This record gives sequence, structure tokens and C-alpha cells, in this order.
Amino acid sequence: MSQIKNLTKGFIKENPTLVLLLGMCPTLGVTTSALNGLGMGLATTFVLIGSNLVVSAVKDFIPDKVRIPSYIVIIATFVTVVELVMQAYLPALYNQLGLFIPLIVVNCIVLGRAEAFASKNSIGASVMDGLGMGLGFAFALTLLGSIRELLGNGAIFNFKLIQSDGMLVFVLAPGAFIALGYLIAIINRLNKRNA
Amino acid sequence: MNEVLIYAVVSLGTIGLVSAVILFFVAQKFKVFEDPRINEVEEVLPSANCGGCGYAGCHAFAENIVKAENMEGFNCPVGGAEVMQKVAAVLGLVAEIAEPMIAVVRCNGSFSNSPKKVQYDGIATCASASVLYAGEGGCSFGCLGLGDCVTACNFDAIYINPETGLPEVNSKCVACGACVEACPRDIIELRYLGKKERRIYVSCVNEEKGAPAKKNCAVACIGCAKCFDVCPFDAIVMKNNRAYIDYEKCKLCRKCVEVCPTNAIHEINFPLRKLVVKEESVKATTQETAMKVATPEKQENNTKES
Amino acid sequence: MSLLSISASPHIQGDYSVKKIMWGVVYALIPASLVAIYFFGLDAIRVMLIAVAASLFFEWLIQKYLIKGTDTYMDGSAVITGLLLAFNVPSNLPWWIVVIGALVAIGIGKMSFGGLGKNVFNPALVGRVFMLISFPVQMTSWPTSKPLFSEIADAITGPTPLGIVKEGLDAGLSVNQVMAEVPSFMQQFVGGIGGSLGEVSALALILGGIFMLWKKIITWEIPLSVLLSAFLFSGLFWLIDPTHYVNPIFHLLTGGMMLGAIFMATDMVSSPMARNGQLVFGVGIGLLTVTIRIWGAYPEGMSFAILIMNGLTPLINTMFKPKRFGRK
Amino acid sequence: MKTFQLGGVHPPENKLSSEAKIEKLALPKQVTVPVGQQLGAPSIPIVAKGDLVKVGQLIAKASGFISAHIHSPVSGKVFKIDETYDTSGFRRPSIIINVEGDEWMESIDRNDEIRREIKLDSKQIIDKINEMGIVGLGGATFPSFVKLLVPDGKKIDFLIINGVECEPYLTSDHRLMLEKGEEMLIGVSILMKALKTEKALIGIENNKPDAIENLEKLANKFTGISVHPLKVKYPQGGEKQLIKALTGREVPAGKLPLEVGCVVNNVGTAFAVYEAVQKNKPLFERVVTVTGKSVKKPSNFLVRIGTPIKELIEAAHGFPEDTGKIISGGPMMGKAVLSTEIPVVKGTSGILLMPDVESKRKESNTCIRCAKCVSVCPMGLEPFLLAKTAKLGKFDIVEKELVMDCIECGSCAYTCPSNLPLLDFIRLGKNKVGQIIRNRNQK
Amino acid sequence: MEYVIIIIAAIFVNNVVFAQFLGICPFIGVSGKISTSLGMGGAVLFVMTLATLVTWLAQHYILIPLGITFLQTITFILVIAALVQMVEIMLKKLSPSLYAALGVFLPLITTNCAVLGVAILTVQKDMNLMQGVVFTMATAIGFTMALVIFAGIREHLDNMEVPKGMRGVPIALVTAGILALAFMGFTGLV
Amino acid sequence: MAAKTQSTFLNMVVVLFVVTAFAGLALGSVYNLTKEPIEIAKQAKLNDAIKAVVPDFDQIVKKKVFPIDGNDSLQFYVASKNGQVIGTAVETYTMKGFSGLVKLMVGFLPDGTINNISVLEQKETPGLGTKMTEPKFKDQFLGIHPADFSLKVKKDKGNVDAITAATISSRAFCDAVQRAYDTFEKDKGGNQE
Ligand SMILES: Cc1cc2nc3c(=O)[nH]c(=O)nc-3n(C[C@H](O)[C@H](O)[C@H](O)COP(=O)(O)O)c2cc1C
Ligand SMILES: Cc1cc2nc3c(=O)[nH]c(=O)nc-3n(C[C@H](O)[C@H](O)[C@H](O)COP(=O)(O)O)c2cc1C
Ligand SMILES: Cc1cc2nc3c(=O)[nH]c(=O)nc-3n(C[C@H](O)[C@H](O)[C@H](O)COP(=O)(O)O)c2cc1C
Ligand SMILES: Cc1cc2nc3c(=O)[nH]c(=O)nc-3n(C[C@H](O)[C@H](O)[C@H](O)CO)c2cc1C
Ligand code: SF4
Ligand code: SF4
Ligand code: SF4
Ligand code: SF4
Ligand code: FES
Repeated sequence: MSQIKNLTKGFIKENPTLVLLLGMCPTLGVTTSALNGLGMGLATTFVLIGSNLVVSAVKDFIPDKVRIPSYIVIIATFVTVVELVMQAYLPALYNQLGLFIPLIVVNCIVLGRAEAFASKNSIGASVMDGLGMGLGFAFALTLLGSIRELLGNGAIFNFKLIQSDGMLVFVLAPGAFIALGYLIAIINRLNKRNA
Repeated sequence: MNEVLIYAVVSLGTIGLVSAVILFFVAQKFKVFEDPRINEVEEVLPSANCGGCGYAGCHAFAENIVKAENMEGFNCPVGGAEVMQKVAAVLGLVAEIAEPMIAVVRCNGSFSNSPKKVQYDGIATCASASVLYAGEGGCSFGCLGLGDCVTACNFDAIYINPETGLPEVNSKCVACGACVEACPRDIIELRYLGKKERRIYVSCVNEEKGAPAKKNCAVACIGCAKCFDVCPFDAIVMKNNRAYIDYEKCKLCRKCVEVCPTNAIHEINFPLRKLVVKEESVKATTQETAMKVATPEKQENNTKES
Repeated sequence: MSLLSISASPHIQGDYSVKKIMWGVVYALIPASLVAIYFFGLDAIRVMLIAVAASLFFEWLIQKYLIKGTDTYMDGSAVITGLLLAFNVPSNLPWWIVVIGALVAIGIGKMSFGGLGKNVFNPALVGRVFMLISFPVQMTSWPTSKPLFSEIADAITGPTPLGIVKEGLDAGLSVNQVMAEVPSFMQQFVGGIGGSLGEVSALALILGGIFMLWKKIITWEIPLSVLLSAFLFSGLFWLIDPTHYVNPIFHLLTGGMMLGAIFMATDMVSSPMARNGQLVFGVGIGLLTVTIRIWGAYPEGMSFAILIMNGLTPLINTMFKPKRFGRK
Repeated sequence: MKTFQLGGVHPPENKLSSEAKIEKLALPKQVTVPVGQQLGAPSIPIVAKGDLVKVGQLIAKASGFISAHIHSPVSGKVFKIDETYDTSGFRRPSIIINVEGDEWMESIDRNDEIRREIKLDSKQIIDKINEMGIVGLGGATFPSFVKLLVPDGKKIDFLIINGVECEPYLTSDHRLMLEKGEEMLIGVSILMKALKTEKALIGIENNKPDAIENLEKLANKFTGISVHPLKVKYPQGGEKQLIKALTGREVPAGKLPLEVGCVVNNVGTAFAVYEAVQKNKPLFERVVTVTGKSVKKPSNFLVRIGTPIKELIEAAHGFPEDTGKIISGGPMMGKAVLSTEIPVVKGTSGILLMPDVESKRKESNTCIRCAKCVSVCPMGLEPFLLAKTAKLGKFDIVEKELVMDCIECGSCAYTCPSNLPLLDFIRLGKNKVGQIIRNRNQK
Repeated sequence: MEYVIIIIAAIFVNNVVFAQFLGICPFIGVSGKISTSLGMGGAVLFVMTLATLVTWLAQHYILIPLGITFLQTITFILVIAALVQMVEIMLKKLSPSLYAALGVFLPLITTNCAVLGVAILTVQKDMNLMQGVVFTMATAIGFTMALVIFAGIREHLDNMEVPKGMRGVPIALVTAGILALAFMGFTGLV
Repeated sequence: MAAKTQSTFLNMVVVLFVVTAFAGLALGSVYNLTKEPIEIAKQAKLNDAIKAVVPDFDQIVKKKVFPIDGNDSLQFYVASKNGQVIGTAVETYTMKGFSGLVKLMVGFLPDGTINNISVLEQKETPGLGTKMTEPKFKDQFLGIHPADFSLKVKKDKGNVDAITAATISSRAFCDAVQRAYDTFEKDKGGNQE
């Protein structure tokens, strides 16, 4: 598989959120605005790249029985790094994302990629895969965030497009589910048409 | 090194250590053996989960073949020989090479050959209609044309031809046998695909005597045994007023096809020969002779498609 | 002579039809519509027309271009959804919110599931709750009733009786103090209290209910169990402490209680099939409604209660089976 | 007024022929007597081509416990023994006899006088009923003597006589109760004696007030027989429903009426029993209603078994132009037939000619979950669910939802506002589940 | 009363799935059948309670005394992962049928946000051990309830011909959305 | 692929220990690096909040804790310029918000007039309750003196214009301000330290 393909497959065809349906909690939880979605997406991308890198580097030293715990520790390390750094330099965003930052640890995408890809592939490919998947995730979150922000607040990235309040539901839990539901339906349709 | 660093390393390390120790002992104590080859076999299989192999899905097939430790009687019709060889490789065995097969529809009671006598107004399933009545054309053995076989097929390999009202099989068929199972009238049969995909079979399963059979359908097998008499290889069996060609014995010599007075024997994928149509059958059915010639062509086209 | 036809028994069919049932409900809604028009004037007509037209339009549009089924938009169910949607909103709701509500009701609530008969939730209520949460300001500013031919000026907004009571009790007033500010029971029964279009007159709704019972469109189980359980449950608290809990009759006559019990909980598509299941469903609605009214943030809980019980309906259907003949 | 509680519908009654006296139909030229007329194993022909037979002569023997003897309905020469088409167009072995004259077996008492005295004892009665080939005439054609064999330790509290005739259109039982009331009641007494029971309850729906009145008057002369008017509600004639309506007892699922101390027989059966026991007359003719909205003269005929139904239709003044469907039996449970060549058999209670417009099924929509089918199902099932899951092939659910309890009354499909062919799918499910259960039991 | 409030809040008002967006993956993944979802709910209840117990102890007896609360995430997840794996191994031996029913989803509990999320919430909210356990159990019950209701709806939808484009996950999400709408009715109960 | 390390007891324990210990090391280091910036960020946030609500001060920002009517304590930040107290920032809170806790910083001039208010923490519904952070609502409190301005929404017969459809949040806001004022008043006596 070429490096480019590793990078791009995460966008639409194998998009972790919209197609593989992994990491639904942050997808729904933090996408109240485009900015939050993007922030979360980038934080996750960082963790993905880091953990993929380390996992593929040390994969041969890790016995099977402690594979998962070891991977989790590696991932958790990167997550904590993100946590600390964000706290230090992006406190406002950190407050917005709240609980979901530590929860990157349990984002199925991260562990899933470590298990399914990094533990079997070279460092280079793993980093590319992490980057691609991460960007795919960030793309999905930003997209959903934009939709919700637009419908819920009439704005995108805090830039007011419609001078009214918008539909509050979309900022709240139900709107998240509903918006994601239709988004996935649309993506499914597009994928089918392309295939 | 400052304090925090030491605490961090020591406490995390300890937690790691303790979990590893506990995990190890728990794993020892509660060990359950599962043959890892099951997963390997399953990965090789096409995961169509069609049940064509006779097991409840690919996983069950893998489980059973691993347990059996031999290949006898195991065949994945979807994957064919190729996949079975891979499975054999996993298990370290030699694969039997199964001759490829295909589904054939043994009824030619098309709208023109067996005209409608009544109008069915119930639900569109053969299973239901076959219990309720004989069929629109009156033949109680023939195809009902409601497509239970089509529904059963996972491979888009069978469809109802709207002009004849009969199912036709195309080259996507993997011989999983789902349609055979689904047909309440046992019309579909799996036969050898044949050299150059040539096949000869009796396209009728009617067990009535000649006259009533012929009354409902112009191309019915009337049990006259002419084909039986002419077959040099003893490949034809006469039973219950109808002929059956044993595909294991049939050598595709085409003698029987020529003698059949009702054109009930079909030959497929043979080069066209000059139309030597016998007097009587022309009288009986002009339309259907044309049909019969057309059918092999259509099938040929289908084969070429892929 | 044409060919004889063959089919399995039975060979005759009754003269019920989906159309008859649905239009029957529409007829049953006429008294309440008239009352709404009487009290809210042209605004009521405007909201009802927009809601019905939009519902029909979206049903047609989605049917035609998205799910490509047979045209069913004239079977009357969309008309009911539109009408009931209108009944659940204040008469001064801006037209575009009504249209959004209809889109949500038909598009999300009904057609996403495949259309008539397949939806899990009551479409009109999906639309209504969606609007309530999206547009809390517009959805909770009720014009006081402004009877046709009367002189009262436009745009006086006032809370519903339930709202007054909720506010009052929350502010620490006693029941007697708040009840002084709400219309009398008689007024609540006959009509003329503030609120959504369809909830101003219990009498008109009950008339519609009797018509539907007579025409065998609905059965008594659901409406009765809703009303009775709400009455008993709220009555229990009233008996315990009448200074903090209002009279159960008040609960029955106000808000969407009658509308919900008679027209919305009875939606056959989203309610249980077996009789005992229907009773459980009704009791669930009654209890939840009163719970939300008394302790929740919302003055009215009918819509939420019905939606929650709609969600539970599949479970109720698997747990409560009809009385089987010859089995324990 | 009594009735059963659970479910039920009330289709338009359309009893067009209820005023038509039972007429004897002229003998046909040829009769076709299928050897499989009863529920159970087909009988075995004991005559050969060319044999001469008399009316009432045994021509096919029962082949097993649940089976019945078949007697010649006519006198004449056996033309051939061959397969002929049955109601559904399947070919079944039959004995075809060319009619010559009308010569009866001497043993048959052809005197019109009513014989009131019951000479035989219980065992003899049962043997006689077996010998005369009596099967249930209420529709199921179950060999009647089997029902009368009460296992040791079981006691029959009630003999229940089914005069309900809840099917629309059909009137053969009605006319029988009016015209042959007394004979029928003697038949009931015979059955009571066979079963050693003191009580017989006759259930009649109150849309037949003349029959009720007639039987009530006559029943005074008999001990232990009472007549019970019932509210009109389909399928009251179903034996479980009738038992429930008359006695309040509920036959447990999968069990026989025996379980609750009841035996159910049709009025026609009771009359046939009278003739068999008192007159030594085998079952070779029966009353058949010929009816339909376009039929010129809706009638009730006394017909020999084996007569082609086209002759009955002729006798009712011809085949209406607009006929779209011919039904053997009533519109709720009858079978659509493929041609008018088919013969009357023991189970034929009526021939219904439906006009084209009525006979086509209405277009169906999706289920709106109105629960009407649930509320009319007399067995307390959920037809919409059975039909849906059967359609989707989820037979485990179909079985779990008790499809085997369905009595195929058709109330659900009749009532469905969406015109869904519920019973078609339910039957499909029943067939499949039946197969599954059989396979399971074999293992 | 305090506990009642915690319980009602955790089950209805702030339902993990409908309001907090935790544990959505199993909510979508394991909700096909009522029986499985009950099993999954039970497993989650068990693991979650155990996890909160252990992590609470870790927080209060290791991390806080040593001043290394920044290691919260990694410690918690490590403890939970080990715990789940232990439960999995034991279950496989002790109750193969339950194991078969939950199949692949047991390991998924490790990566179920709800477990870690609730453990973190418990310490974030400064609950004491008892409150924490009650809160966790109520949360798990709320999760199970959501799962079971949802499984009921999905079993039902299985029998309906949902339009092609919406079939599967999209309609499940829309349904979850409407359920979440309905659950908003509980706002303000506590 | 290089031979994989086997799952022996020793390997397992060693690997897991090494991995975790290494993680501890790495994180400890990052923590040490970010400790200061995090502190600074927190401090900066507080400072900003104080600065926003009291007039320009020069040096000392005193911290005090004053108990109020038996209940919890509030944080006071007394600001002074040229040795003179010119205002007090009170960190106040209420639990009555739509979603519970609302934390405000209320700045009083020495006479009790409200100088400015900033919202420290709230979890209200976006689009509804969150409007409390917007000037449109907040600015009605500027320069008023709670003694002659009823800190209640108009619905409750006070002077505050509630946020539309978010009366609860508005009430909560008022409640927090009232608490700050009450404590401030009560404390006035001992204000001079
Ligand atoms: C295999 C079988 C055995 C039966 N055995 C008895 C029996 O022993 N006693 C009895 O009274 N009825 C018996 N019946 C008859 C049924 O109770 C019932 O009367 C018959 O099937 C026709 O009923 P229906 O017309 O309501 O369908 C039996 C039926 C079947 C199919
Ligand atoms: C739905 C249904 C309706 C029936 N209606 C009648 C009826 O109207 N009259 C009748 O005699 N038998 C009717 N039967 C048949 C009875 O159940 C039962 O088989 C019969 O009365 C037994 O008497 P027999 O063995 O003498 O025929 C009906 C059966 C079913 C399942
Ligand atoms: C999803 C949702 C979120 C809400 N959030 C808030 C909120 O954050 N603050 C608030 O005061 N009211 C909120 N409300 C509205 C209250 O429930 C209540 O209706 C309102 O505060 C009182 O109505 P009023 O302001 O029109 O008098 C919310 C309502 C909904 C439906
Ligand atoms: C008695 C009855 C009540 C109904 N109530 C509603 C309702 O509350 N809301 C609605 O959208 N449709 C209602 N309908 C119409 C229809 O059932 C509904 O649109 C379906 O849920 C759409 O599948 C009702 C229909 C009937 C027969
Ligand atoms: S045509 Fe029949 S045998 Fe061939 S793939 Fe389809 S179902 Fe299987
Ligand atoms: S071949 Fe069999 S299953 Fe297929 S349509 Fe004909 S009758 Fe039906
Ligand atoms: S046919 Fe069966 S399912 Fe339908 S109503 Fe009758 S008993 Fe019930
Ligand atoms: S009667 Fe018809 S529409 Fe009503 S629930 Fe039954 S199947 Fe559905
Ligand atoms: S992301 Fe929360 S459970 Fe998967």
C-alpha cells in the first residue's frame, strides 16, 4: 500500500467515524461547534500519530498477553501529554472539551489502529496511517461541528452567518444524534455511488 | 530527579507490575483452549455466510473442518477449489478437487408452453402457492414462477425471465444450493457445469402420464422412453413417467435430444446445429421450438457477460 | 369471461380501510378545530392551514424523491399529523417555525422510518418537542384567547394555567394563592383558557373522542388509563398536601392532557398492540405526565411522557401479549 | 345471549338460500369419487374397472385407523380408476363410475318413516358409524367414529352439536335443522348413547330463529338435549369457540375437546349418523348449498357424492357471466376451485360463485399497527406479527408466537384495514414451523 | 434522599447515553437484541462498579497523597484494562454461555468511555466512596435501561422495512436522538 | 518480522513494568515542564477576572476568606491603589442554575456599588442560559447599588430583565450577585484588616 493511500483512505472511504463508526462519544459529545470539533480532532490526531509511532517501534518486544495493557499505557501517556499541554497553553479549549480529553484513551479508533495497523506495519506506514485516520476523524468532527453550529447557532467557527438564534436542539444531545444519523446516511449514499 | 518524577515512575511501574502478575496468574488458572486454526480458516473463507456448505455460516464451517481434521465432505461452493486449497494449506491437508457445478431449472412451462388457466391472486411466494393449488398453467409439478429461488439466492445468480415467467440461472451461480432448497417443487437441481459448460438435462419433472401432462404443457416429458432407448451410456433413468439424465453418466452425445418428441430435453452451450425438427412436434408446438433454440443462446450470452 | 382467480381463504374483506380510519380522526378533530378558531381567530386558521399543507407537501416530496414508495399522502395520516401539530403550538407561532415543525414531524418522525405504520414515535409529537426545545421563546409565549368577534387587542401574551401554577409554586406560593389566578374549572372544561390551539377546550376533545370510540377507530383502554392514572396519582399528592399540590381535576382539564390522551396516545402506530400492553402504556403516560408536571422543569409533560412510552412500546409489545385462548 | 369472549368478527351474512327447500338433484351421468375424501389416510379401492356396483356398495376400504370407508353413490359400471383433478388442481386417485339406473343395496332402509327406537348399544353404534363411512360434515371430514372412542378414564360431560353455521352464505345446516330436525335429534341421541353422556347442547346462532324454534319444540320430546341460541359472531362454529360459548370451558392449546369433557359434532353429521344407524345408509349423499350474489336461484341440493359441481350450478339456473371465483365452502374458510369439473365430496358444504368485482383481493398497504387483527383473533394471537415474521422468514419467532394455535379462521385478514393477506403468510409460517417441529421430533 | 437524587439524576436526567454521550459505541453496537443488551448491561454494571471502587481507592490513597494526580488518566485506564481482562478470562471459564453471548464486546468494555468516564466523574465530583458507588451503579442502570429500550426498538425496526438509505446505523442514531428528546422531559426533576 | 517476544511470566512482567515505568518517567517530565505554565494560566485567568471587575489597581491584591451566614465561604480580592482600597472582587457562586453551579466574580466599589461582573464558570444551556455572559444581560448590573435595585427578575417583582426563556439562569445570576453583596455588606465592618 502506498503511503499516500495510507494517508487518504481515512478521509471518506474508511473514515473512522462516518464509515467505521468508531469513537462515537467524542463525535457526539464535543461537536457543539466547529472549533471544538476541530480541536478535539487535532488532539486525537496527535495521540494517534504518537501511539502508532511508538507501538510500531516496540511491537516486537511486547508479549501477546500484555499487548493490550501495554498499548493502552502508551496511548494514555500521549493523552496525558495532550492534557497537560492543553491545560498550559489552551486553557479555554481544554475547559470546553472537558471530560472528553482523557477519554481519548478509550477512543476505539486509537486502540483500534494500534491493534489493527501499527502492530503489523512499519513505522513510516503507521505514522501515515495515524495521520490519515486522525485527519479523517478531525474532518468528521469539524464537519459535524459545523453542521450543528450552523443549525444550532446560525454560525460556523463562531462566525455568525444567520442573524438569529438557530435551532437549539442541535446544540443539545438529541440534535447530535439526529445530525450524525443523517450525515452517515448521506455518506453511505455517496460511498455507494462512488463504489 | 525530583520527587514527582520518582513517585510517578515508582507508582505507575508498581501498578504495571502488579497487574501483569495478577493477569498472568488469572490467565493460568482460567485457561480455555481454542484452536487458533479456526480463526485462520475463517479468514480464508469468503464470509458469504450462505450456508451452501451445509453449516450455519462460515464460522461453523471452520469450526467443523478444524475439528474433523480432514477435508472429506467439506466444500465451500462459493470459494470453490481455490479457497479449499487455502483451507487445506492452513490445516496441512490436501484438498479434494470438487468438480464445479451449477444450478439448472428443470421446467420449461413458459407462458406460451403452458398457458394460464386461472389467475393467482395470493401472496407471491412459491411455498405458499404450491400448497394452495397446482399452478396457473395447471401442471402441479411445474414452476410457479413466484421466485422463491430468486429470493433465496445470495449471489444474484438467478432471476425470473419476464417473458417466460421462468427462472434462469446465470454465470454468477456458485452452486450453493440455496435455490434447490427453496424450491417447493424440487425443480432446481445442481449439476456438473460440464466441459465447456455444456449440459444436457430433461427440463421437466412432471410425473403424470403422457396425456394429462401434455394437456397442461406442450413441452412436458411424457415418459415415452425414446431417449432411454437411444442412450448408449445408460445415463437415462425412467421413473414415475418421466426421464432423468444422470449427469455423472451422461457423455453429452446429444442423441436423446434429437429423439424427444416434445423437446423436453435441453442442451446448453452446444454449437447450433441445423434445425432438424420432427413433424409431430412442429404440429404440436411451433412456438416452443423457437423457444428452445432461443434458450441456449440466451444462456450463452449470460455466460459471456462476465 | 375472465380467468377464474385463485387465492387462499378468506375470500371476503371487511370494509375498514386506512383511509376511512384516518379521515374519521380528522372528522373527530373538527369540534376542537372550531373551538380553536373561535378563540384564536384567523391565527388559528393560519397555523392549521400551514401545518397541514406543509405536512402533506413533505410527505409527498419525500415519498416521491427519497423513498420512492407508492403515493400515500392522501391517506389522511399526514393531515392528522399536520392538524395535531397545529393543535400543539401557540396560535401566534411564526409560519416558518410551523413549517420546520412539519418537516421534522414528517421527515424525521415518520418518513425516516419508512412512512405510515413504521414509525416508532408519534410524528406530531416529535415535531412538537423538537420545536419546543429549539424555539423555547416562541413556543412558550401564548396569546391569551381572543374570541372571534371580540374587541381585545392583539398580541397580549399570557401563560397557560399550568405555567401560572408552575411559576407560582416554584416561587413558593401556596396552591390557594396560585389557583386564584387561573380560570375556573368550568372555563377550562368548555374552553377559553390560554394555551396551544388544541388544548383550550376539554369538551370539544371529549366529543371527538366519543365519536372515535363510536366509530371503533380507537378503543377505550389508552385514553381511560391515561386519564385515570393521572387523576389518581395527582390526587394522591393532593390528598396528602393540598397546599402544595393542585387538585387532580385541574391536571385533567389543563394542558395537553385531554388532547394527548384522546388523540395522541391513541395513535395506533406508536402504541402497543395488546390490550394489557395498552393499559400499561396508558398508565405509564399518566404517571410520567404528572411526575414531569409536578417535579420537572417543564410545566407540561404530556408530550414527553407519550414519546417516552412510544420508545418503550416495542418492549411492552414483547412483554405483554394478548390473552391467548387455551393457555395459562 | 351466549357467545365466546375472545375476538370474532361479523361479516355480512348473505344467507341468500335460507328459504330454499332442500331439493334432490337429478342423477348425473358419471360420478367421480376420490378415494381421499376424509382427513387421514386415503382409502383403498376394492373394485376394478368394469365392475358393476350398487348404490351404497363399499367401493373403497379405510386404510388405517384415521381413515374412512367409501361407498358408491350411484349404481352402474366402474369406468376406470384413475387420477382426476381435485379442488386445487392436484391429481388424486378416484373411482369413476358410469351411472346406470338407481339400484340401491337391499340392506338400506329406504322407507321414509322415522325410526325412533335405538336398538344398538354403544359399541355397536360406533362400529356402525365406522362401517357406514361417516365423517364429520362440519368441514374437517374427520372420521366420526374416532371421536366417539372415549379413552378409559375420560368422561364426556357434553355432546355439543354444532348448528352454528357461522360462515356467510351457507345454509345447508340451517335447512337440515328445519326439514330434518327430528331425524337429526335422533342422531344426537344415538351419539349420546355412543358416548354414554347425558347431556347434549345444540348451539345455533340467532340469525336462524326458525331453526331454533323448530328444534326447541322437538327437543322437548328428547331427554338431555337442549337448544342454545348464540349471538351471531364468526367463528362461533370453530369447535373451541363453540365449547367456550356453550360451556365456558377452554380447550387447552394443542389439546382435543376431550380434555374438557366435550365432543363436537356437526348437525349434518348427526343426521348422517341417524341414517347410518337407523336406516343402515352409508354416507353417499349430502346437502350442498349453491349460492352467490349473481346466482339466479340460490338453492340447497341433496347431492350424490361424485357429482361434478357444474351440474349443481346448472340446477341453480346457470353459471353467472360475472363469476370471478368459485369457492367450495364459505367465503371465510372455503377453497377456491380451479374448474367446475371437480366433484362434490363428503366435505363439500356449499358452492359459492363470487362476482368478479368482489372476488379480486383489494390492494394492500402497509400494516398500520391498528391492532384490529389482534382484537378479532379468536385464539388471542397477533396476526400482524405472525404474518410479518413469516414473511421475513423468522420462523423461530413465528413458532414462539404460537402460530400453531391458529385455526385459520381468517378473521384477521377479513378485518385488516390495510387488506393485508395476513392468513396467507400465517399459513406459510404454519407450514414451515410444522416442518421444523416434525424435523425436530424426528431427531 | 441524597442517594435518591443521585440515582434519579444518573438514570433519567443525566442519562449516560442520552445526555452525557458516554458509551455510545456499545450502545450502537450491542443493542441488536434485547437479551444481549441485558447481558451487556449486566457486564457493564459489574465492571463499572468494580472500576469505580478501585480507581477511587487509587485516587485517594495513591495519587492524591503523592501529589501526582496528573497521572489520573493513565492510572485509571491501566487499572480498568487489567480488571476487564481479568473478568473476561474468568467469564470465559466460569460461564461460557454468557461469554458467547457477549462475545467480542467484553474487551470493548475496556474501550467503553462510560467506564473510564464515570470513574473520572466520580472523583471530579468529589464524591465519597459510597456516593461514588451508588452513582456508578445508577449510571450503569441508566446505561442498561437505554440499551434495553433501544434494543427493543431495534428488534421492532428489524421487522419494518426501513428505507434503504436509513437502514442500520442512521435510523438507530435518529431513534436515539428522538429518545434523547423525550428524555429531556426529565429536565429539572432533581 | 523479528521473532516476537514470548508470553512468559518474566517477559510479561518485565515488559509491562518497563512500559509503565517509562510512561511514568515521560509523564513526570512533561508534568514538570508544564507545571508552571498551567499555574500561570490559572493565575492569569483569575487575574483577568479580577481586573475586569474592579477599577485599575496598582499593587496588592489581597486574598481573604469571609464566612457568610453560616454557609460556605467566599473569596474576596481586595484591590487597592496607592494604599487606598478602591474595590473588592468577590468570587461568588450559586447552585440554582439550570444545570447547577454558576460561579461569578462580582466587583464592588467600596460603597457597595457594583462595578462589573464576570462569569467564571457555568454549564447553562448554550444559546439560552449562556446568554448571561453577554453584555446585553450583564450590563444592566453595571453601576447599580443593590440597596436601591432589587436583585430579582421582573417576574418576581424585581428590577432585572431576565434573559428570554431563561428565567432560571437569570434568577441564578441574581442569586449569586445577591450572595456576594450580602457577604460584602456583612463584612464591611472588618474590611480594613
Ligand atoms: C390426529 C387427530 C386425532 C384426533 N383424535 C380425536 C379423538 O380422539 N377424539 C375426538 O373427539 N376428536 C379427535 N380429533 C378431532 C378433532 O378434535 C377435530 O374435531 C377435528 O380435527 C375437526 O375439527 P375442526 O373442524 O374444528 O377443525 C382428532 C383429530 C386429529 C387430527
Ligand atoms: C373457523 C372455523 C369455523 C367453523 N365453523 C363451523 C360451522 O359453522 N359449523 C360447523 O358445523 N362446523 C364448523 N367448523 C368445524 C368445527 O370446528 C368442528 O370441526 C365440527 O363442528 C366438528 O363436527 P364434525 O366432526 O361433525 O364435522 C368450523 C371450524 C373452524 C376452524
Ligand atoms: C433544552 C433546554 C435547555 C434549557 N436551558 C435553560 C437554561 O440554561 N437556563 C434557563 O434559565 N432556562 C433554560 N431552559 C428553559 C427552562 O426550562 C424554562 O422554560 C425557562 O427557564 C422558564 O421560562 P421563561 O424564562 O420563559 O419564564 C431550557 C429549556 C430547554 C428545553
Ligand atoms: C386514533 C389515531 C390517532 C392518531 N394520532 C396521531 C398523532 O398523535 N400524531 C400523528 O402524527 N399522527 C397521528 N395519527 C395519524 C397516523 O397514525 C400517524 O401519522 C402515523 O404515526 C404515521 O405513521 C393518528 C391516527 C389515528 C387513527
Ligand atoms: S442460483 Fe442457486 S445454486 Fe446458484 S448461487 Fe444462486 S441459490 Fe446458489
Ligand atoms: S423454480 Fe421453484 S422456487 Fe423457483 S420460481 Fe419456480 S417454483 Fe418457485
Ligand atoms: S386466522 Fe389464525 S391468526 Fe387469524 S384470526 Fe384466525 S386464528 Fe387468529
Ligand atoms: S389489522 Fe392489518 S393493519 Fe391492523 S395491525 Fe393487523 S395487520 Fe396491521
Ligand atoms: S467512543 Fe465512547 S464507547 Fe466508543
